[in-house]
Order: sequence, then structure tokens, then C-alpha cells
Amino acid sequence: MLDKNGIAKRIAQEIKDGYYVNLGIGIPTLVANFIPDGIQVVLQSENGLLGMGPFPYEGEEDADLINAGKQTITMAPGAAVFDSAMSFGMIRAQKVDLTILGAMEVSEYGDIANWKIPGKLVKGMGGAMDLVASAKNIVVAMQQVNKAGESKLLPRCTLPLTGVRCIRKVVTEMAVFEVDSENGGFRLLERAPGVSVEEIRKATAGRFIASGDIPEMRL
Amino acid sequence: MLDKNGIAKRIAQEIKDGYYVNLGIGIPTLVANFIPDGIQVVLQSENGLLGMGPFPYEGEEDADLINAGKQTITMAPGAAVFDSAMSFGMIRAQKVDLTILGAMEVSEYGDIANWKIPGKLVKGMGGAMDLVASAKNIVVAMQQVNKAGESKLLPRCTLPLTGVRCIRKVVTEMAVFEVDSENGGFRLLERAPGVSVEEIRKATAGRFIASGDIPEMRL
Amino acid sequence: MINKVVNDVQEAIAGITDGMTLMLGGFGLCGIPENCIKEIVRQGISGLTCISNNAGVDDFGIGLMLQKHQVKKMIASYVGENAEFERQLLSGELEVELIPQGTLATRCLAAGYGMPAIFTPAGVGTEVADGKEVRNFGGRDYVMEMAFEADFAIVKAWKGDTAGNLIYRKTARNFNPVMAMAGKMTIAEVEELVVVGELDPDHIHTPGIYVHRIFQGQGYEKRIEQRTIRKREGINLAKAVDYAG
Amino acid sequence: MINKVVNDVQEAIAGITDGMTLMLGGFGLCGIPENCIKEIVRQGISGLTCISNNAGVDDFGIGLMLQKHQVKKMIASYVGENAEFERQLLSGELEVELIPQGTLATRCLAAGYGMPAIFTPAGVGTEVADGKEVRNFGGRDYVMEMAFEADFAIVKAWKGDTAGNLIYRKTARNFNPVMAMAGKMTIAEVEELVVVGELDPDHIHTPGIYVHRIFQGQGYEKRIEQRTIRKREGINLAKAVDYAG
Repeated sequence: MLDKNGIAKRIAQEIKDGYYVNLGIGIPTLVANFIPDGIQVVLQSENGLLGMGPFPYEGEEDADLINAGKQTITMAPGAAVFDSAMSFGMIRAQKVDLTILGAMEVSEYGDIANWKIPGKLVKGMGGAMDLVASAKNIVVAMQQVNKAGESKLLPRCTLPLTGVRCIRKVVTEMAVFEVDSENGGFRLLERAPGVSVEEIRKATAGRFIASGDIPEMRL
Repeated sequence: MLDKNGIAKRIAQEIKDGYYVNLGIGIPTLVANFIPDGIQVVLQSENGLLGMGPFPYEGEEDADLINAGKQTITMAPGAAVFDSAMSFGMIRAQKVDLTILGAMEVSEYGDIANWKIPGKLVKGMGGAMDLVASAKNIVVAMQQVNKAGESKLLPRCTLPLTGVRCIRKVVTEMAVFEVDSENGGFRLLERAPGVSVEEIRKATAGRFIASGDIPEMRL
Repeated sequence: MINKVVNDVQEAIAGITDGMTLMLGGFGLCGIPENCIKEIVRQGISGLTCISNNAGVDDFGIGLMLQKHQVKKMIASYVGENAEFERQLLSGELEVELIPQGTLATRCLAAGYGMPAIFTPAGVGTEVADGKEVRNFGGRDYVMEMAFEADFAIVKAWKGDTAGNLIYRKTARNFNPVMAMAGKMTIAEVEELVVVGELDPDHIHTPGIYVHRIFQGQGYEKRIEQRTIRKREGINLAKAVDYAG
Repeated sequence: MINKVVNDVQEAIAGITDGMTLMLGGFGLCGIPENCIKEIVRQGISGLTCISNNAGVDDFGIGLMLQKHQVKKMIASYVGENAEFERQLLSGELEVELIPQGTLATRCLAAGYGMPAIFTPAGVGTEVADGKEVRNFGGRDYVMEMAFEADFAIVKAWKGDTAGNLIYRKTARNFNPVMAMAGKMTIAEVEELVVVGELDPDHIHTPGIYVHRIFQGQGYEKRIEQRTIRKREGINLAKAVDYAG
């Protein structure tokens, strides 16, 4: 089983040289730490920044410089600031190459739910609905099962949707899946080290597809 | 009869303190010369400038600083530059208080034609269609009759339209009219010095409205 | 140049009355119009509909207005980090409309650019699209969303001049420029107010034509919501805490 | 930061082939991509559809492409000041679509912001609206206009950095930022190319994400179309010639 950093590390392999990447809050934020050396990426923060850098050194925090998670950050050389309309303009126009975000549920058709639990949690969707509706390349970072041991990879989402048929890839503590949004199904691509196909199958409530030898992740 | 400067001088009286004003090419451009002292106006140039100043001194022309008529200009203190989308954004959002432009024909319902003579002249509408469709306060500067002596204030425009029911006021070499776009008609407000109501009536092909004493313009 | 300067925050917010719709710039606590919010709280103007990306925190920003029950309806994209908000929402005291962040920004842009409606793919197939027109262009579905109408837009800029031209600083820009364009009446509070001619016309983010009143604010707290830092060299932490992502 | 620099104008326009649709920034002769236009003329690429506010003058700008009959169709708002253009138009050699200037700009913006269509009042009741959907919002009619699709957008900026960030100078900005956003592939030529870090992130007009290739242009002529001046003190001309209006 992978921990959060393990999931982030695996997702970092999806990043190619020259990509503009939008990282959501939570595990996706950790992905930045595992971007391979020599690969040039630009991180987009949807509050209005291209070229997010590391956290500031202590004492150098600037209240006017935060990311979409409201964390204090710095700017990388070559950064550009813009307003919220342009920020989502470039997202809608599919200029961002890769979007990584968390999810509460994903369906076998690539639907995603991550913004609301009726009567319980209503924090809002923030930029997630814009991102999932627009991005051509979305990877979801999530736990495969909830605390009660129930799978979050479902035939249909039970929670209010964030987006429909938009998720292409899911990385969990157990596996990497490709979502077959045409026919419906989670196609197993890789297993976490030491996790068997059978274990993954049991933790997948939606249609499970595994053919041939499924390799272990290389981390 | 007024000359071009006379028309410009009369139109300048329409400008109130604190106005943002867009001046078209030709006579409207001359209006800037007659803005009364003590009145603060900001001139908008639809290629992307608020705060147009006078022409530059010889030798100080800057190819990167022109107005919508492609003339070299300067910027007034407090000027702001923006792109074409924002420029027409503020026009559409009716942030410009007064628009002054020329016309080939105006109808008694306030329709205007000023961009095309089929088979003869096809220079294009530039920003005129956006301006007339959006501005809440448009004054037209034009000659009342063409070179053949025919009135250009018509029951209906004969040339392709630039905009429909949009013109509120017309200033010519002979008179100032208010356009009654509800019922149709050119309501005579003022006569040019020495011009009689009867002369103006003869030079107005559209419905002519003149009631009571019509004052002479004060220039 | 037309002078937009008002003397103080009281004069700036004059005309804001109970029941109005306000837009408030800022993202989280970054770039929020602190002075105007405090004065609205002080005056106790109520029954307000607030359009803002977030609702502040319990004791700052729009959170201050919520504490005093001045907000009837909140239109926002994300409203976490605010316990009082959640309480009012769940108890039914507060009406809330949650909309995607990009839709929020673009509905402001539409107002500022005189466009009555826009099309966005955000929310297609979700409850956000319920009751709205969905239209297909080039094989993709888009929701039609309407331009906002706000009585007042209140924004915070870094520098401004007497003609109302505004310059924002870093990510404190966020929603401020699009909201500045969208208000029937726009109030700008700035950290530094200068005379016309001091700002480079090429650097201006919001041209003064969109701003009706401007004043220099005082005592900015500029609170930080999530203070994240990395340690200086010598303490070799895992790279994991070094990156904001 | 991702490096967008190409070596020269040849490399910059590589991939532009006969029959493509190009957007070209500039207003009149102000802020036009002189280097790329010259190279397109030199290579004789033909059958082009050009989207640009104007069509240059007889011997400069897009006028050079017209002289060599490289343009099949011109989409513009104003095409005066060009005798060869008029000749080709009247003889039927050249297809021309004239659209309102604001519509031109906003159709670019729509493309750059991922919006398939926009609504504008410009052209309602005129031949511009013929065959288009007209829709009433709040008692006013608007024409629905579609976002542009362009194979290449070619823009000219003042300064740019190796990551493709662009800054324009004065009114040479005009259509360049909106076209930079609208191309499937965007080429930027700049007067001065600097390394990342030299441009203030708050001053950037076009973020590099919209720019695919950048190079420093050479030998800019920057022609002036209408040289208008006022005399210095001592020669007391009528105020009439003193003001640009």
C-alpha cells in the first residue's frame, strides 16, 4: 500500500517535460515534490499565477502571494500573474496540459464527485468544476476505500457530481487505473508494490478490468 | 451655415464635466479643440487608450502611440492602455458617456448608415457598429445635404445600416436636431446663425418637427 | 483627468443600503477590501447579497459581516474555513448559492464587458446546470450563465491614482479586476493613492473608467490564512515540505 | 520555466502552409508582426485566410501579402488606405468578411478563454446579423457570434522572455493580447527578448502559456500611417490643429 507521498510520487511520473500543470489541494500538492530533475514544468494556481515556486523561507511570507489552497508561496523566475477570468480562461481553453485533483468518488465512466456531501459538508466546488469540465488530461489522486472499508471506485457516483465522463486516470494507494469512459470500467494498469490483483479487485466496486500480467509500479 | 469647426464647436457643448468621450474620425475629432476650459473629460480611443492628449510636438511622434484614426498622439497624465477586447468591453458596458461620430445618412427613427456604399466604397465599419449599438448617448456630426444638394436626413436610410434606432442628436451645418425614435422625426432644437426654419425644413427629407420659436445656436 | 477621490471610507460606501447586492474582491483573505468591510460592519447594513469567491474566516473579511447577520445571501465558489457560516447555512438563516469559480469570474467579466451571458462547460451534467440552458457547440455541451448585476463592487488594489486607475500586487489581483468592471458603482480602496501621471499607463490593470470612488485605506492587516514555509539551509527536511505544489 | 525560444523567423513560422487561417496582431501599422509578415511574403505561402483588424497599406504590413496574392480571404473591420486591396476586392479576386471591431476582438477573446460563442449588440438590425441568431436579453437584442479558430496567431510585443511572457508598449498592444490567446499555435516576435526573471510578473500582459514560439525580431520599421503633430510654442496655430481629439 502506498502512503500519500507514494501516490504523489507515482502521479509525478505522469508529468512530461514542458507541461503546464494544475495541482489541486491535498495529495496533488505533494506531487510537486517528486517532479523528476531535468523536467521543466510550470505550475498553475487558479487564483491567478503561472510559475508557482516553493514555500517561502520563514520570515519571507507575503500575504499577497498565495496559491489556490491559500498557502503562502513564492514565484519561480518567469512567473506571470493574472486575474481570475484569465486564469479560468486558460483552463477552459485547455492550455493546461495536466490537472491533478482529489476525489471522494469516481465512477467507472469517469464521473467524479468531490465537492459536497448533502447535509454534512458543503464547502463548495471552488475551481474543481471548471477544471474537470475543461481539462483534457486529468489524473485523480484518491484513497481506494473509505474508512469503513468501502470502495470509492463505483459503478455510479452516489454523491453530487463535480463532472461527467472527465476522469482518465486514477491513482490510489493500491493501483493505477485507466478509466474506460466509453464502455465503463476501471482498467488496472499497475499495482502498488506487494498488492495483488485480487486485493485490488475486491476494493473496486465498479467494473474491474484486468488482463494479462499487471506490472508493479516503479517508484 | 457652419463650417466644420462650427459644427465641432456646437457639439462640444454636449460634453459635461466628468464625461468619458469617444470621438470618431473627421469632424468629431475636431470637437476636442472646443472643450470648454474647466471641464474635465477623458477621451477614449477604441484602439485601446483612455486619456488621449494633444498631437505630439514635431520629432516626438511615437509609432506605438496612435489613436483610432491612426494619427500620432500623446497621452494625458492618468492615461491607461488596454487591449481591444477591454476597449470594446467598456464601450458595450456603456461606461463611455458620450459618443460623437459622423454619418452618411440618418433616418427619422435614429437609424444610421456610415460604413458602406455598395459597389463603390467598402472600407468597413471599424468600431462604429459597436459604438452605435452600445452607446447610450450618441451625437452625430454630419453635413445636412450632399454635394448634389440632397438631404441626408431621411425617412429611411438607403445605404446599408450601421445601427438601428440609436441616434439621439444630430448636429449639421444648419441645425441641431433631436431624433424622435418613437414616432419618427427630426425635432429642430436650434438653428445655425442666420439660417431660417424654412431653409432647414427644405433640407430635411425625413419628417420635420419644429414647434414654437427655434433659437439660434450660441457658439 | 476626472477625479474619483473620496475623503474616507464613510464617503466611499455612501449609498450602500439594506438589501443591496455587493461584489467583494479577494481570494480567501488575500486582496480583500478590509476598510470597506469594516465600515459596512460598523454601520450594520443588512439583508445584503454578497458575491465573493469566499466568505472570509470567522473573525475576518466577510466573516465579520456574517457574525453580525448582515448577509442574507452568499454567492461564492468555496465557503470552507468558516464555522459561523456553516452554522447559519445549516440552520437556514443564510441562503447560499455555490457556483464554479471560473463561472463566478466570467460572469463578472461578462458584466464588465457588456455581454449578457456566457457559455461554459463547467457544471454540465451536475446540479449546477439544473434549470439552465445547456447548448451544444462543436460536439461539446455548455451551460449558459448570465452576467452578474451588482449595485456596488468593492475592490482592493495596491496602488491607485486620483483618476481611479488601479494596479494590483501579486496574487492579491485575483477577482478584483473583474469585479471592478462589473459594479454599477465601483469603490476601490488602495494601499497607496498617487496623483495622475505617477502610474505607467502600460502597467494599469483596471482603467479608471470602471472606478467611481477611490480612497487610501488604513491599517491593513493582510492576514495570512495558511502560513506555509520552508526551513532555511542547514535543516535538511524532506523535499516534501519544501514545495507548495 | 519552459523555454519557447526559436532561433529565427524561419523557425518561428515553420508549419504555416498554404490555405491556413492566420491571425495577425496590430491596429493599422501599429504593433504588427513585421518580421513574420516579411518571411511569409518571402516564402510565398498562399491561399491564406487572414484575420486582422486592418489589411495594411499598399507597401507595408498585410498589404505586402496582398500584392503577392497570398491572401484568399480577409476578415477585418476596416480595410481603407489600400488601393490594391480595393482592386482585388472589386475584381472578385479577394474574399472579404467585414465585421465590427469589437466583435473581432471579442471573438478572439472567446477563443482564448474557451468560450464557444459570445453575444454582442453590435450589428443587430444590419447585414452583419444576417443569418445569425439574434436573441433578446433584458429587452435588448444581441447577435450570437462564434469564437474564432485560427491555425496560427502571430503577434508583436515590445518585450518578451524565454518563457513566452509578453509585454506590449502603449497602443501597440491593441489586438495582440487577444490574438495571442486565440491561436492553436501562437508565434510572438519581440523587440527585446530577455531571460526569465527580468520581467515583473505583475506587468506581464500575455502569460507564456499562450505563446508557443518566441524570437527577437530585427530591423523594425514601425511606420507611421498618419503623422500628426503640433507646432512648438512661438507659432501660435489655431487650437484646431493642436488636438488629436
